[in-house]
Amino acid sequence: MRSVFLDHQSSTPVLPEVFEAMRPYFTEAFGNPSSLHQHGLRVREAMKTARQQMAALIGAESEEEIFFTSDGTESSNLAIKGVAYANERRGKHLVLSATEHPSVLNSVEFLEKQGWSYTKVPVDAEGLIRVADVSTAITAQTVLVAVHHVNHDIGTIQPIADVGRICAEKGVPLYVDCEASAGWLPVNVKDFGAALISFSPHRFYGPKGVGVLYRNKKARIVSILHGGVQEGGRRAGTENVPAIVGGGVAAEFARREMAGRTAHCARLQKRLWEGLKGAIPYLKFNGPAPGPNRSPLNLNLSTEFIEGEGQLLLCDLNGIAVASGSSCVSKSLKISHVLAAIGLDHALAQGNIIMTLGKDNTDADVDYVVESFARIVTKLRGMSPMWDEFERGIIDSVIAPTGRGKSFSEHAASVSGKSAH
Amino acid sequence: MRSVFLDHQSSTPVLPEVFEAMRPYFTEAFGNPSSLHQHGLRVREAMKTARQQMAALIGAESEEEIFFTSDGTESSNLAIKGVAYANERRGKHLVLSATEHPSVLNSVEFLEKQGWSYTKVPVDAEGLIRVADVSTAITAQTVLVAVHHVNHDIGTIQPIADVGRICAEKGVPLYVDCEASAGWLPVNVKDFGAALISFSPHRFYGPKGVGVLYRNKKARIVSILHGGVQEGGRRAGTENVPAIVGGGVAAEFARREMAGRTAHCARLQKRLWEGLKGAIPYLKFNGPAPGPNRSPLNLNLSTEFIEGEGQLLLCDLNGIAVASGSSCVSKSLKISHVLAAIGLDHALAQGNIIMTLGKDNTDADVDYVVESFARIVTKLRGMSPMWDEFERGIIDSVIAPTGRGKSFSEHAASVSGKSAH
Amino acid sequence: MSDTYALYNSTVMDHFMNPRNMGDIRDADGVGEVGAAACGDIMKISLKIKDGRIEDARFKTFGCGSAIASSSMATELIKGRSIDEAMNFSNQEVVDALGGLPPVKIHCSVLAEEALKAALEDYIKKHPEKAALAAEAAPIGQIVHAT
Amino acid sequence: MSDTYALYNSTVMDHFMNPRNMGDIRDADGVGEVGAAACGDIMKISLKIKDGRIEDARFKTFGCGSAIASSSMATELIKGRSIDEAMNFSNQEVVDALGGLPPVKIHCSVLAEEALKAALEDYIKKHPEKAALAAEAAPIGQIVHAT
Ligand SMILES: Cc1ncc(COP(=O)(O)O)c(C=O)c1O
Ligand SMILES: Cc1ncc(COP(=O)(O)O)c(C=O)c1O
Repeated sequence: MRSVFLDHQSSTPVLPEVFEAMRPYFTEAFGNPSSLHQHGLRVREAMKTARQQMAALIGAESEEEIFFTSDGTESSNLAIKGVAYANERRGKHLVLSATEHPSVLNSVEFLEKQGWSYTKVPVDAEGLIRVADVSTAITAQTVLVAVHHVNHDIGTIQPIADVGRICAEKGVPLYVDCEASAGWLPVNVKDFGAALISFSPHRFYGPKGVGVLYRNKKARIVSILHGGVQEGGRRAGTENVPAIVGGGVAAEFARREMAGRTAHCARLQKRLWEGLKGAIPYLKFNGPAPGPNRSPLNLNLSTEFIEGEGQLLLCDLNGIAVASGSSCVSKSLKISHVLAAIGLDHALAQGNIIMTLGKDNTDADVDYVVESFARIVTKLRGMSPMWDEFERGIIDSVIAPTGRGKSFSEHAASVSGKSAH
Repeated sequence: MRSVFLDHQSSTPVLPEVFEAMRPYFTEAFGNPSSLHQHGLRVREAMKTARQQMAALIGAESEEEIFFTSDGTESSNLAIKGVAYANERRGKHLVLSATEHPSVLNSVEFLEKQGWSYTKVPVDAEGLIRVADVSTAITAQTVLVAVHHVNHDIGTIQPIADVGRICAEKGVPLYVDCEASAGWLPVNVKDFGAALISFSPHRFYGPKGVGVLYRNKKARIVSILHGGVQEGGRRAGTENVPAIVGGGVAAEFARREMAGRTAHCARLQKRLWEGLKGAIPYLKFNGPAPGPNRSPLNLNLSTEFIEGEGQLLLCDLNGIAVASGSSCVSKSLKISHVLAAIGLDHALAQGNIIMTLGKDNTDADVDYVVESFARIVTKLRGMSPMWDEFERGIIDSVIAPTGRGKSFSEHAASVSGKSAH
Repeated sequence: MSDTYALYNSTVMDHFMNPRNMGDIRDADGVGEVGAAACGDIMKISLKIKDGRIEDARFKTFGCGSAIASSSMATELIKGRSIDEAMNFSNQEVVDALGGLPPVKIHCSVLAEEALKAALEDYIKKHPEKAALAAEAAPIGQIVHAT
Repeated sequence: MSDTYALYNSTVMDHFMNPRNMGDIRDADGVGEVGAAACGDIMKISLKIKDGRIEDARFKTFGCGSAIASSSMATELIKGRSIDEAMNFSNQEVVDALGGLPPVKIHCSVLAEEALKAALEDYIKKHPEKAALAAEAAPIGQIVHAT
């Protein structure tokens, strides 16, 4: 059976070159960078190189603006809480977009319990914020604006440079979560007007266990994990040296190969998009159409009349790895907050599937996915009471209304006794 | 030149078996454990095994009591802040020993800024707490007692089981930082009466990039890094799968080989201790004598009349890797707070050297260190005005007072115009 | 990868991949369709009843793997039972027969119980002469939640 | 490991490993001993002065590698200078001659300046006839801290 990995948003394999670069740091060069002897000094040098490679990837002026954390989540937490705590006396208000990653949203909600307040900027049906809304949301008490570059679920690219200009005008630092873009799309601290940027090498063929936070020297930030004085006092704890070294090499490769990788994925994205559209009726594509407002890796679709987990499982049984924003795949039984934020009908949110491409996917992969996915949808629709009831005119389609029958939501509410959340 | 690594407190090389166990998780089994497809499910299984290995090392009942973090520092922060935030309504007071690691001390100090208070239990001249002092320190508002098992600087073993009994009587959870003991000395959650225990595999031949927090199910704790629902909602962020797998294997080896490793180190510790004592005058050994109250890995000494960084550098130039608690080696120019807490004279704190043994050190290593260290001390004393002034009777020795001359501290104060801190 | 890893145990996976009794019954004697408020799943069970006994049961499900497996297993279990036996059917039987479900998925088995009971209710509504029979059984809604 | 890694640059390491002018001068014309309040280091410089010029300078240091290197370099730099030249000596000269010190170690070079000036003061105290000369120079304590 063909094996097609279409979940590059969740993880990527480590490049062979990255693995080879990491190898000596497990056994031979195993020192702690805080040590003053050979073993410590050697790994300090290696960490400096990695910092330079990270800085180069995002056009940062100096490697001293790069902090290493354990992952993207910790970077988000540090950016949000570290800036909030450092500027407590200036104000206790934050602005963020409605489709930020949970690591941003939940950090802000945690601060709310500690006395901060925030304004959530809404997104339109394609997931885009309006820059004017960010401007309106900023108050005299605002100490940070958080708008991510690319959305992890629906691939929307936000107008960051415009947000950056607003923030510069108002004198409020901008934090841009670039976890879903760095290494794939150009990210530049100056073009973005960003005071803080976070990303993780494990999203572009680097190792897990390291996150990056860029911080412009002018932005005040304090530590949120307390202890030793590693990372200039901004992040205590023994550094994950092999992952840092490997992450640096992955950044170097990503920078050099970015144009080629992106073009390759954009082409496959189009092929996949058109293939699925042609093969399967009642499919909705979420987020902007492929083009300047959409990540070239991401495809987010809703298969009407069937649920996402079943699609995901049958894909997996056919060797195809995908993700889903349906409530059934989440541990909290809630649909992705991103799908809720774009106002997607609950029925369509339930049928959600997320496919994210990578540099090693091929045309044949895409064709196999189109063909297999069509079979999977047919099988599951055959098992779905909704498909049958749609065909019999009892309920209507959300995607292509026929004017016959109740809406799915009305129907679901009547059979469950409650309205869908 | 012989190379002798005597800084196992700061880091250890990864075992070949650990590296081999990690290897497939970088490239082949690179999935994200949150994913529902093969790639995710495969690494979930591996993480479960690692959790069982960690649980076995410390006698935890179930692997579900094991949480993975990024390092020992994060585990300390989670234990302290996670319990404090979860029990905010019950009380806002913490008890800790004076010689806790900075990751504990600074977490508590951070909470102080947020309205918590704490009581620091003092230690005696060998670094031991009095259990009665812990008992006295606990109030009706106390939500956590933090006492580490083994001190990272001076190797003192605290009477944890007795502290555990007091905490059980008073109904307050006990957190034991076992970073300097787990994998080397028996650590058992039940014998300790511990609600929380932290440790890091990189201290016993496992990889950096993973920390462990054991939490008894009865102890309430909330997340401090917010985001996804990984680790049962207690630690958000993509898991560092290879390090977790490798850490588990390191724990397995540590458990099986513990007795042998410990006996080996204890023998070398005695040889080193006696060798240095015989070869070099005016040396003070800090912490308890080798025996039941001291880690078999650690030797902490103060060379009178010379400073620590110079000793460390000359050791390094002779192939010997050591650490120091002197102010000159710290980025904050402060002596180790542990040395301050045991009331060590400033002059002796300045001359501090920390040697920590490992399983691969040999008798020949120890003999080389004794011989080299004697030469190094002679060289530095020849350069030290204090040694000269001691020989001329102007200042006296702290270690072996002759009754002649001023004390070092008086002298230092008179030449610097300020008393030493 | 040589091994195969599964989200659910092999019985659940088998019922998901090869569902038993999938479909609708033409001229069913009772049909129940229920929805789970928790996650939005919808399940429909139709029954063929003869001489107070369930002769055939079919399901259609809009829901996750464990919802499909639960309805497949529920229809398997219920076939051949008398109406009053069926009225005492509990979701725990489904969970046990499936060899367990993840805690977060127990509600799928509850949905299967609800769909079955809705179908029985429908049958009784259409056949009021059987109401007495049903009254003797457990009231609908008394659901055993596994813990 | 094939390469050698160093905490300080090669000039500093050289002066630490092979300190110049280490020792005491018998019958010194001026001796200064100062301590750093910041970290507890102690430095002692003794001078041989002839015809208003520093003929010899020696140091002894209780302190870290950069403190030893700073005193070694300071004694090297100061030899042959006139008293008034020496009175204008600044720690920055030490830092520059060493090719830089880590920021946290700049105070070591300050200590060397202070020890030298204390030794000059001692000389002037013992030789009050030279006081006029010294008055023209910079007052002691006007220290240039590198930023
Ligand atoms: C006793 C103790 N606790 C906590 C820590 C922090 O652990 P890590 O360096 O893995 O973050 C250390 C590290 O040296 C330690 O010795
Ligand atoms: C946009 C975005 N931000 C932050 C994160 C958190 O990163 P990590 O999983 O490395 O902790 C993710 C992870 O998926 C993400 O997609």
